Amino acid sequence: MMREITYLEAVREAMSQEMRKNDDVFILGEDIGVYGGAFGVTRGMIEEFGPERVRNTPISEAGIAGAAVGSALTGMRPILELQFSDFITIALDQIVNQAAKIRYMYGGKGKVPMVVRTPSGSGTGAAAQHSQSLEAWVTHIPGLKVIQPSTAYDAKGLLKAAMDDDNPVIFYEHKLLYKTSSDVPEEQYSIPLGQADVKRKGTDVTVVATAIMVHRALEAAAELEKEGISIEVIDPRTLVPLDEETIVKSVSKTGRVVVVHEAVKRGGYGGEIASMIAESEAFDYLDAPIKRLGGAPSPVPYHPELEKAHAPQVPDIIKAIKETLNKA
Amino acid sequence: MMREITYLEAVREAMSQEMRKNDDVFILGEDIGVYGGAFGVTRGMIEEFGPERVRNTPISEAGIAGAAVGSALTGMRPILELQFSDFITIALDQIVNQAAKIRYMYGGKGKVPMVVRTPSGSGTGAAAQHSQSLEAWVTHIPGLKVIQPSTAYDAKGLLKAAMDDDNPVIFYEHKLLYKTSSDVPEEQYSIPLGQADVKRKGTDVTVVATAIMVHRALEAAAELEKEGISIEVIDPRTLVPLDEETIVKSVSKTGRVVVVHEAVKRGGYGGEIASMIAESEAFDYLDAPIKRLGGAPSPVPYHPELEKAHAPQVPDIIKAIKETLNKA
Amino acid sequence: MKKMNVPIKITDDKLVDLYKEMWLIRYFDEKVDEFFAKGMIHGTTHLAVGQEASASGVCALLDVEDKITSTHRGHGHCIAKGATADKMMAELFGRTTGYCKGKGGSMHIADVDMGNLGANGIVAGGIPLAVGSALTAQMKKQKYVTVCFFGDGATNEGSFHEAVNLASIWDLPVVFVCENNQYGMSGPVKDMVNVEDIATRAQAYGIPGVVADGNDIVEMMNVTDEAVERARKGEGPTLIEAKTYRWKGHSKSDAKKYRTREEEKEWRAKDPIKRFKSQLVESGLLTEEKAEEIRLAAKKEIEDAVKFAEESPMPTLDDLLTDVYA
Amino acid sequence: MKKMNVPIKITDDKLVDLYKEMWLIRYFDEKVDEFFAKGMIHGTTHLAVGQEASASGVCALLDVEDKITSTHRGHGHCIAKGATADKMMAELFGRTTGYCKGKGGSMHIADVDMGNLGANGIVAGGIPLAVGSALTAQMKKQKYVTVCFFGDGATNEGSFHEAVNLASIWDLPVVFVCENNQYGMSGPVKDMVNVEDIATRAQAYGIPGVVADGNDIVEMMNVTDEAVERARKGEGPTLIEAKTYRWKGHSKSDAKKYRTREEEKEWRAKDPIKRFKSQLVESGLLTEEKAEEIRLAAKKEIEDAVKFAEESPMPTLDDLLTDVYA
Ligand SMILES: Cc1ncc(C[n+]2csc(CCOP(=O)(O)OP(=O)(O)O)c2C)c(N)n1
Ligand SMILES: Cc1ncc(C[n+]2csc(CCOP(=O)(O)OP(=O)(O)O)c2C)c(N)n1
Ligand SMILES: [Mg+2]
Ligand SMILES: [Mg+2]
Repeated sequence: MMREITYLEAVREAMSQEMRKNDDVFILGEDIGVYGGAFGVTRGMIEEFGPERVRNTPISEAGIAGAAVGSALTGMRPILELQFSDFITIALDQIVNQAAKIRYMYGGKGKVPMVVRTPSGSGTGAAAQHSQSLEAWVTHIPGLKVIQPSTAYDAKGLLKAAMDDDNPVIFYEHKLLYKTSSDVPEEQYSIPLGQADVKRKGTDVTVVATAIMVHRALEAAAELEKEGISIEVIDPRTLVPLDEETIVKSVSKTGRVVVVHEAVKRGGYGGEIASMIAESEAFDYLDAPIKRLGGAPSPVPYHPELEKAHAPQVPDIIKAIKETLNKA
Repeated sequence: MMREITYLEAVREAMSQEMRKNDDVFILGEDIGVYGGAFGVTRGMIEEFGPERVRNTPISEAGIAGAAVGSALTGMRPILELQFSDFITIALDQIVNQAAKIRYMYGGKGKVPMVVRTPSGSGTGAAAQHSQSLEAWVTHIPGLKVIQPSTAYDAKGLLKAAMDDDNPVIFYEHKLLYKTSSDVPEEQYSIPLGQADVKRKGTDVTVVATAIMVHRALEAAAELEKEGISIEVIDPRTLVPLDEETIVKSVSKTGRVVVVHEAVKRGGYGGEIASMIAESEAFDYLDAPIKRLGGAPSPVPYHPELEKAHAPQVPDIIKAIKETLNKA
Repeated sequence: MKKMNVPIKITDDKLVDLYKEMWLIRYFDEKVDEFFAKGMIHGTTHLAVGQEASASGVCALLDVEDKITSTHRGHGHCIAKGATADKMMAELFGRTTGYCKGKGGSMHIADVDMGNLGANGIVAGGIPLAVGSALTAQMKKQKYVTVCFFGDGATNEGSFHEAVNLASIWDLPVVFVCENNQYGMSGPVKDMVNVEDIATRAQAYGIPGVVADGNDIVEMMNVTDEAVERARKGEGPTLIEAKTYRWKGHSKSDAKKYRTREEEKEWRAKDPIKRFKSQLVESGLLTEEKAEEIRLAAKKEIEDAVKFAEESPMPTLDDLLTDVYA
Repeated sequence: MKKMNVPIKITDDKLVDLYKEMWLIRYFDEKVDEFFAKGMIHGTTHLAVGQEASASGVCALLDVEDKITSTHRGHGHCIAKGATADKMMAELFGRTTGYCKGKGGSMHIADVDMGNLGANGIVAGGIPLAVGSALTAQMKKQKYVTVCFFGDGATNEGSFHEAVNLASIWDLPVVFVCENNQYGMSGPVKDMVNVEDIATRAQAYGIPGVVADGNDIVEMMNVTDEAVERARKGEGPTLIEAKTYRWKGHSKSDAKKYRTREEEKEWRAKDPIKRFKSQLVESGLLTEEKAEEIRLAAKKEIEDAVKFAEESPMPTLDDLLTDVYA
């Protein structure tokens, strides 16, 4: 049965349904108990599942990440809620040097089925240390998988797939998307990792957008439609594995592409997507340089107008698309 | 006066000369005292400068990184030796959330003049947790500068520039380059950050290579010369700031480009370089897709042959160049 | 008349100043609370209402040259270390006259000139910074002391451990002040730490650990005096635990389900400002009338600060890319 | 005849086995040392010669179901937890028959089936893992105990602090064993830690801290027995500090300038194997002849392991990309 629920509720529902079925799944994180987590995602869960399985931890990101890895290695399926994705800076050794590598280092013995859920992105006025989009870091690490859902529907299905996966998966939630809604089935369902979603079909320009940028790209597309410009919006949904085929096919069709994410442009995953296209057979179909949009080369500022200016907005996307079209 | 010294000696000399002149400069790190550091870079320095200025620390990467930041903010100019670049996973919060952002968060007050020196790369048989090339991470962070020297000459001049810089600079040394030599002036000199070096002039294909890949690219170029193929090898030397102009000019001339680094290809800085080219005016001159070479999508294995296979080697570069040439 | 037992360097005038300062801190945060409730301020904030005695008591012992590192709950430390409310309020309003030109906001106010090395959005993030500042003092043979504020929750971060260890082995001139307000964001210290007093953790580093009543400014001054002197003499760091309580929720939206209303009431009864006033009145340094005058002056100062902030200019988009590099 | 004072579950046969095991550990590492000196093995290694008593003494109290996490200096723990020298040596030789199929090498040997959750190249990296393993036991109501080995240097990492704190607040069935061999890579513990005994650090977490002679396997067994029992009964973690010494350099190239030859000599005189032999002989469990036989058998076993390794196949390039994901 379908009904409209929020992205936040979708995440919670995905966890709760799985926890009802599988005793090995549990959540740990800071303030996820009666407080419900910094954004309220786990609200109500400790009441249903108890303090053992909705485990409030001290402020010890490295320690709890490592505890998650160790418990995964010994038979549990932990979900680690990292309160803000900026704090991955503290937990990274356990995620990158332990979780991602254990299976390989041990020659295929042992597995680390864990999900790290964490909110990222700017727009809440929380400034430089609470607004980053650092997903590019983890995409660079073999052994990890990386998910960035943009809708409630995707969030629920992708989180189910993440929880089912026997590998460490980093699941990026976007703070500004928590309150957005879409139609979501009540029952469990899984969206395979590595399957991009064409959020809008079009013929003139391909826009590859992630997380909140999917919505801004769709807005831009709606605007441009009025001018007779037809935009195809592709949401990779999972960065690792990346559905290269869907992207390459679209670009081969449109011949023009804009890649947009909120993360700082320099060193962002947009570089990977853009250069994957530049390396692919789509190259021969390109009618214009590949455009990339991303965050400004500064920390995220506090002031709301500056903060907005830091990340690509709808007009920026429209402008980039038009520039791409004007290039013959 | 010129003489040939090793890359390792060049790094040491750059530090020692500066420390003789400027009392505010000091080094801190694990085992940098009588042990001389894991690779011997600081050997002899504690004897000259004493244990205060060549400060042996406990095994506390987060703590010593933070102590470096705090001392920089209050008037010192610390050089932090991070024993292996893989351990940046532990020190990252202080580097990314403090050092890189303090000036901006404080509205331009305060500065953090510090250098993080750290050896990276595979080839020593130290396996997955001691062989990574994670420079892409720090290139993504506004507020940091990132250097990757490939020769003794560059190492000395770039380290001088790094120590003179009033911002946090990450200086990546390559383990396999420590013993390589080149002509190096005895006196201090500075190589401006943001100036690529054309290590070899050529007309057919541009190869943009970093760190040890510069040498492999030069070897490949020498091989290909025998077949009448002329390769231009560009060493960016500093990833942030990046000398886009030199790269774009070269590619506009040759029309073909291979980007090669040792870091894992997916999410590596090669994506940034390649897509910068794909976005630039050089796009119009491209006669073939932009090729990228990078490390394999696995942790670095222990076995020497597998380890070699993980990173691009001379034959891989030759092959990539030829593929680029065969694309009409 | 009961003479107050305070450190020698604390003059009677200073005591009266401190009384005003505590009100400034209280009113600043009350005002901010009001603005957030009304949605007039962007972002989030963490208020230290109820914790005024530790900020003021500790900083009372510091000179301008001395330094502090602060936390996300840092407005009080900031005022106590000499910042002015107008530039702080302007920062919260995102104005160019703010301490960070509107780029930092509540969690990043720094006042480097007055020795405040900054608030910090990373729990325990400032502890290693304080150690670095103390290292500078030692290496440059400067006489300043660095005070490092942090919460009970922060003591569970590895950074706390690594930094205190560094300070202990190098005998650095730093004073660690743990403001134990009984909770992290929601995590009760009794569930997150397996010892009664956080001060006990000093034993792991062979340094003194002192428990103090964080709601008693006089006690805070005395324990700080000793710790600062120790640091200045090169004898190394001290860990002070100030037992206190935050009256408000953790940040702007907090249903406070993790604690009871009774507990809150008990702690409100231990109001550090009220208590200090009694002490001042008992010792003859203040009359009730004078105290009331001071309170109103503080209130006015905060209102003026708001006016200053409101009338200050906004940054322009050109400001986005400045101040990234020095 | 002096009856040895060992835990009840340690039978006489077990004691004799342990004697052999210590020689296996010693000879394994001596052999590895030789191969590295000759450049026959790739990479680096860290030898635990001189530290055999803590590995064997601790693991003697563990069952197959019990788990350990180990360190870069992990060959001894590995053998003591039931690994066989042949597959370990094959790993160092990078062969497909090695514990990690040649992908891990010395620093990453794991033997998950025998409860060895792995060596670790990250100092203190295994400590949170051990806590996670103990959490599984607690949540799944399994009876196993997890022993976490680490060095003195590791106790200055934040991971140590965070992990021990977690274990203490959740009463997890884990035993922390700090092998204090007096140095990190080169940093003397006395310069890096401001307390006499690392066991003192237990006080920061409200758990027992025990100092033991790490060169006395009997003492190691007794303190471990108590800690393991405590853990099994759900009473929470213990921190054991085993005072010991590594005879060799830190890793393959180490001029050992940070310590004196006299100090080395003093510690060599405290050879844990020799000492155990005397105890076994005194208690009538071994004769000199039998002891010699055992020693030679151990030596032979290591030589057989070398042969096994040398004769084992190398991985092929196809192996590069397998085992990345489960
Ligand atoms: C590294 C890190 N983890 C988590 C948070 C989120 N957070 C902000 S304040 C806070 C509670 C801090 O507790 P405590 O140290 O006791 O300080 P208090 O808020 O009580 O003053 C948390 C969990 C953070 N900002 N940084
Ligand atoms: C996080 C990290 N920092 C530094 C190192 C380099 N390193 C390897 S072993 C070692 C010394 C460890 O000392 P200790 O914990 O006492 O163990 P020991 O070597 O004495 O057995 C160091 C510094 C590392 N591997 N990991
Ligand atoms: Mg608190
Ligand atoms: Mg040691």
